[in-house]
Amino acid sequence: MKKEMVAMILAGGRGTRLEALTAKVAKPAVHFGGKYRIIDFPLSNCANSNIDIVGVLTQYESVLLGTYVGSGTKWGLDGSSSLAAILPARERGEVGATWYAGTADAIYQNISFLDSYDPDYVLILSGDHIYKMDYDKMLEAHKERKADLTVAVLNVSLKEASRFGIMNTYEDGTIYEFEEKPAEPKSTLASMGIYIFSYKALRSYLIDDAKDENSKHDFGMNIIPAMLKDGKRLYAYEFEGYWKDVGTVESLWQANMDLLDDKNDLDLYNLKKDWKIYTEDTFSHPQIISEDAVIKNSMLTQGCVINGEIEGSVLFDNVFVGKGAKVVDSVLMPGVLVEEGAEVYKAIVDEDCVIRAGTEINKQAEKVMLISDNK
Amino acid sequence: MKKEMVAMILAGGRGTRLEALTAKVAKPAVHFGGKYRIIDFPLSNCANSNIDIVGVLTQYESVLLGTYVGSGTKWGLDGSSSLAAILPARERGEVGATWYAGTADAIYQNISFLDSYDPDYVLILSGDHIYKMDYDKMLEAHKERKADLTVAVLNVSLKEASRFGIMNTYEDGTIYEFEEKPAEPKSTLASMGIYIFSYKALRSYLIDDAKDENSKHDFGMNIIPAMLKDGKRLYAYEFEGYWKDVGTVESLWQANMDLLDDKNDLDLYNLKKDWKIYTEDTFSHPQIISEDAVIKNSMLTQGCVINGEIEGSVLFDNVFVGKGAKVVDSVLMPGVLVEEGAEVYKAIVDEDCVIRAGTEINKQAEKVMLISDNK
Amino acid sequence: MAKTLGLVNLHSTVTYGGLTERRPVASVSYLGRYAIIDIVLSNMSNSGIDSVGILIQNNPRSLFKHIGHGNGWNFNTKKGGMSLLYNEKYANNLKYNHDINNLVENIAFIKDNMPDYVVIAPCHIVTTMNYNDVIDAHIASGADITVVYKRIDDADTAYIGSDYLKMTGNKIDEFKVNKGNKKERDISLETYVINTPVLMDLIDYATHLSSFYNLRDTLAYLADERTINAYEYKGYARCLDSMEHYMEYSLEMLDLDVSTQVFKSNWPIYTRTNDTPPTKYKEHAKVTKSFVANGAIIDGKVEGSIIGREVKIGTGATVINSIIFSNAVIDEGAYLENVIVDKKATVSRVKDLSGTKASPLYIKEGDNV
Amino acid sequence: MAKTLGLVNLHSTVTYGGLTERRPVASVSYLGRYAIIDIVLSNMSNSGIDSVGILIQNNPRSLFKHIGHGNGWNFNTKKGGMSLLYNEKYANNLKYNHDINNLVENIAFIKDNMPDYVVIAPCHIVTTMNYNDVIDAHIASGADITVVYKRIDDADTAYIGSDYLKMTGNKIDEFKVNKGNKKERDISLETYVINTPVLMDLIDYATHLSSFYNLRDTLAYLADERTINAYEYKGYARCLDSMEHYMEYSLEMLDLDVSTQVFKSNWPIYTRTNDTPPTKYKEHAKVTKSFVANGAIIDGKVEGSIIGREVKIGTGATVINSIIFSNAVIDEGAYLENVIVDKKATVSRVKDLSGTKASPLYIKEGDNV
Repeated sequence: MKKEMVAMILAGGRGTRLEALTAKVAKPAVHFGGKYRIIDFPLSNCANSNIDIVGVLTQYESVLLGTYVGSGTKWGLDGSSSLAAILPARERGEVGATWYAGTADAIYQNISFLDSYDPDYVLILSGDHIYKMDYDKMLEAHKERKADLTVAVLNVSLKEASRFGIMNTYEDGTIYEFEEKPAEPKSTLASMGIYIFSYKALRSYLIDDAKDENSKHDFGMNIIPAMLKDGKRLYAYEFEGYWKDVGTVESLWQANMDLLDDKNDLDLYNLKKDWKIYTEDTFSHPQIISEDAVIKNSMLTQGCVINGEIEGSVLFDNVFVGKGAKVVDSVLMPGVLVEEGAEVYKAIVDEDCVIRAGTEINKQAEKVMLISDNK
Repeated sequence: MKKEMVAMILAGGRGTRLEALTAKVAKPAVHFGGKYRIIDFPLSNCANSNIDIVGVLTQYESVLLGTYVGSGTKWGLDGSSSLAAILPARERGEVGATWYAGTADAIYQNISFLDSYDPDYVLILSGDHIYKMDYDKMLEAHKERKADLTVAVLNVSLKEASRFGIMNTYEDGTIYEFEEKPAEPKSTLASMGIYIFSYKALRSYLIDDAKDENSKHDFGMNIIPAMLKDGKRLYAYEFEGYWKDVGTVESLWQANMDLLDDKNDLDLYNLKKDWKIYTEDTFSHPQIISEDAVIKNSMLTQGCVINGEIEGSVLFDNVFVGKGAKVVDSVLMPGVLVEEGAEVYKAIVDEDCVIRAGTEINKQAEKVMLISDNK
Repeated sequence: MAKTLGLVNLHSTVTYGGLTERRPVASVSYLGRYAIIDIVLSNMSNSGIDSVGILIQNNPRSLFKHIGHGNGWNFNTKKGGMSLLYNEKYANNLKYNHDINNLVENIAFIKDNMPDYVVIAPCHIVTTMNYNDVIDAHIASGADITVVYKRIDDADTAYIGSDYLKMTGNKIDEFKVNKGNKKERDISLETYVINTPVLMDLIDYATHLSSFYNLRDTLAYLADERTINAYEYKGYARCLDSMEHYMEYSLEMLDLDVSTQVFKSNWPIYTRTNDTPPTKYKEHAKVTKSFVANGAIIDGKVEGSIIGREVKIGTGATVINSIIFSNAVIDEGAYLENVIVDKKATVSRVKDLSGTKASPLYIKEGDNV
Repeated sequence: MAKTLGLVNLHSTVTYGGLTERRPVASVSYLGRYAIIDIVLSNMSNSGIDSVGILIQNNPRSLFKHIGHGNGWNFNTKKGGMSLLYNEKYANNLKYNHDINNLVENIAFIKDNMPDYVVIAPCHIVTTMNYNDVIDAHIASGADITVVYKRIDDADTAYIGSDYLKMTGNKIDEFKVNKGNKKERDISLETYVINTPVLMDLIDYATHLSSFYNLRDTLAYLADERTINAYEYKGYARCLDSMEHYMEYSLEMLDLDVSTQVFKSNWPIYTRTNDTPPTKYKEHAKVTKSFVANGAIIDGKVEGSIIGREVKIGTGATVINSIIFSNAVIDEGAYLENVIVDKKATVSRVKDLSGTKASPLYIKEGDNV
């Protein structure tokens, strides 16, 4: 059945800068914010933006991610005409077994999936950003300008701009140049890796790109420059609000800490009542807070049992903190056990790790420390 | 959470003997019986046998199969502690990207998935058989005999036996020998490719097999012979009832024809009220049968519009048959259009094919003919 | 897109005799495969409405069963989905059991959703209406309330007891009851688009006017005071307001010219999944000009009829101009003409059953005849 | 495995004052995160029962909402799942609105399922019972009916009005009403395993005995005639038969020795998904000896209390020995002790609210105080 716009979430990468956290799961499946996985954000955004069909492109450790996404039930995407579809690298009839060679190649290998919905527009998303965004409004802007490609951009500080792909635009938002991590940025409009393509244009550029043996098959490096060169209509769409790329241990920790700041405008508690982030529910007991507990400036989720002191921390499902233990400025993933008297400072503690009684983790707390049983 | 038995459905193969029918979909996703896909049978059997966790191992054209299986909602496998999990070949943390090299290797690559449910038993199934079977009863037999491996067998005729893997057994069902397609069969107990392993034994044999560079990593060729050699407890479990391997165009056609036979004991209509086969529902209109229609000895599903003559045939969703057209002893897959006056005999017509007005297909009707737009 | 909430209004005086003795009109089988309510629910889903409240008048159980998971209709069950709104207190009190009182009881549903507009539609008037078109016209008109009507030329036999509109341009001056004394009428399809704050006011106002005033009464009363906009709908519409009309308009669909107005590829009709196999046409089957649902097993003659799910028609049985509901059994040799056979009924002993077109014979649910 | 059908019996005379004015006991919030009915539903799911019927006495709407998709409890929704059984006819007629009449109305549910055994259990008696153990004992006993009891030593204050058993060995001689005049009693947990044909007979028999006889009455009557087997349950059981007991037994769970009997890793308690974020403990939070559900925002002192989903506790507010239901707001500086605050209520103007342990103060749903 025809759909105006289909979304494709690039979720195949390992995310090696997250170190041990992605030893066994793909980056979009990494835990975030006490209860979520990163991919909940783009998926909830899609559901809330009235997008019916969401393809999730997977390759690295795709089992957990695949079963987590399932058919999209968690985000209400499981109606008769809606679907979250896992699109793994696979063996295909004409071409045999091929892995995804780049972001553009991953979409190219799924052209027949896209064709089956005959979309006018395709929305390309990353599976590793924390933000709330109404893609429907972005689509409206794309349509108004009759654009071939609309790129969502964030106005960053001049200092930060060198870390991003920067869109140089005319006053009306027309992109005339794209620079990847420029040493001397001419603009501060950073690409968020969120693209709306008119499908006709996308399809033809993907097919051409696939034939080009010198291409890296990457949107930023190949597709966008090719379209700019051809004088296609590229526009920047400025996003305002909280947005965070959680690609490193440090940035993942920071994004968790951001949630504890009352001034943070992600509105995870949905006080504006317009944009819920959906996720998996567990069947744990309520938080059990004992007589000896002290909890401040923290976020805790169900299944936690707290006997010790928690400050400035984010605790996931089934975390147990023993008597006299101290957890400060830390992120404890599901199932972490902090034994009596142990102390943890400024750390991310990976799933099911045990912090033994008497241990002190990262008391200097200069840098974020990652504790994991994986390598 | 611990599960007594986890099922694993091998659904990765192309099934090249189904020719064009599997040019774009994996064999387990091939249409069957007017409304079903082949994999509905093992999945419904699992649901009806009270199995909660079903892994579906995919590789070839896994998108349609993956979205079809989804989280298992169609078979009621989507409760808080139940799941149908798609297990595609993938890139993994320790070993990088690897395709499945054989049936045993496919399971081997998913040992960590199995481990996560700490099962006592693992049920291995094929995604390409048509039958109803209570795996719970087979498990009971396995447990009673304290077997390491129980193999479901069908008592075939001596003539047919040379086409199957044959289990030679003692009177008590103990398997002492396995012969693949023996020229002179000693027994008529054919393996159905349905295994219950005690997981401890399976796990250790898979790990050993993975190290063996000369192995084909196949259950029949490698794992079973190795277990027999070691004197493990292998038993045959005799199945009675309708069972059909639909691996070829001819056998797929025959299995469809079998459904039209009132004496066929598959009981697709569930007259015994104990074993429904679940499948996807479409949102088509009811069958529209016009004034000029003649329909006999046939099965039709919703979405059909019939103006012509149908005899001894199986028609899927949205088939349109024009005035004066004749469809005899044929299987018309979803969306087939038979134009006015066209005639089709003893054929399988693939999805969305158009039989033009005036054409006569296979009027001799000696062999089953496959009509497809795919190559 | 403006945020719209749908309300399916099951409060009405329409009944179908025995067919609605133990179920609401909404749950009555339609075209062999659907329930009547599926049509309006599909219209809402196809119009992109995500949240739908169903104002239940009585017999909530059959609706709970039918709605079940609720994702069969392609509503996003996280963002919205279907809510069953029911006022148990008035279940057995006819005069109080009307839509305004149901809304009062369930006002939190509207408040929690905070829509810009509310679309209210009944289930017994079958249409393929795109409510977006109505909403667009409503917004353009600047009116508080829009009423959808259809210009018909059989008002002497159809829509008796419904309202017709007296208008100046698109402004409604008066609602009047159609008594069947004229063929051409602009008939209200009881489908309304209302700005949410206006609806809240209206509910409040209605309860002050009279405890017995329902929504239709209140709108009629308000036509003097408020600008009510009229929107003309030109597509298929039939009012299934009696068992006879239910039968007539169902069988009329067997004419392809009619059914192609309703079965459109871009406007799917959703329903509950039933897990039934295809239908088997056996050796002696002779089926013509009929709709057949899945799971049936047919070995007799069927002509000009609608056959429901898992119906069994025995060898040599004959079914003409009839509607057979799901799981009914028509035994060998039986002859039925102009009959409605309700669910799970069996026709076996009495072999000859005939009603007339004007007055079909009705066989009760589960009965043996 | 024998095929077993579960019936959750919501017919009872238990009420919790204001808490059950607009909802059944089954839907009352429990331990901040559950509804009371979740406990018995989880027991059935964990016992491998696939099909469950819920015998609804009144207020069906809140149950429809809670049950929703129905797959939250891990029932296979294709093979079985949950069915809501309700008899609208008797909704407002107390004497007729009992379990036997509900079963009569919905007898098709049992017939369609054709189980070997039926397990019947109430929702207001909280246990972690594995019904498989009871069924095994039932089969071994050869009896037609098994009644589960618990030997208790506080029968002078608990289970008043419940039945206790007089037995010879495992055979029940008599059911008698507990009037609280003795501490030790073998109390019926109103949990029964019955062979299906026997249940059908029993329903038939009961309707002939008296139109007002419910299941409990009928079993008591039958003790003379039939062999009724008794099964002793030794695990956690509490009868939440009044608002006071509801409060007392809820808060008793804050003692880890008690809650570990209920929260067991191999016996999950399922409930409806709510999509709430984790709870935020702010700068001035001081929470001890409490249960806290998700989505709350706490900046005050909480002690010995149960805090529901999305509750807001303002800076410097104090909540002691209280139960706060979901979406309630306790504003800055308020002081609550021995209070039950119902859903969406706001405590803001009156800053000091105290009940007593024996008689907690109750703040109504949605109220502003």
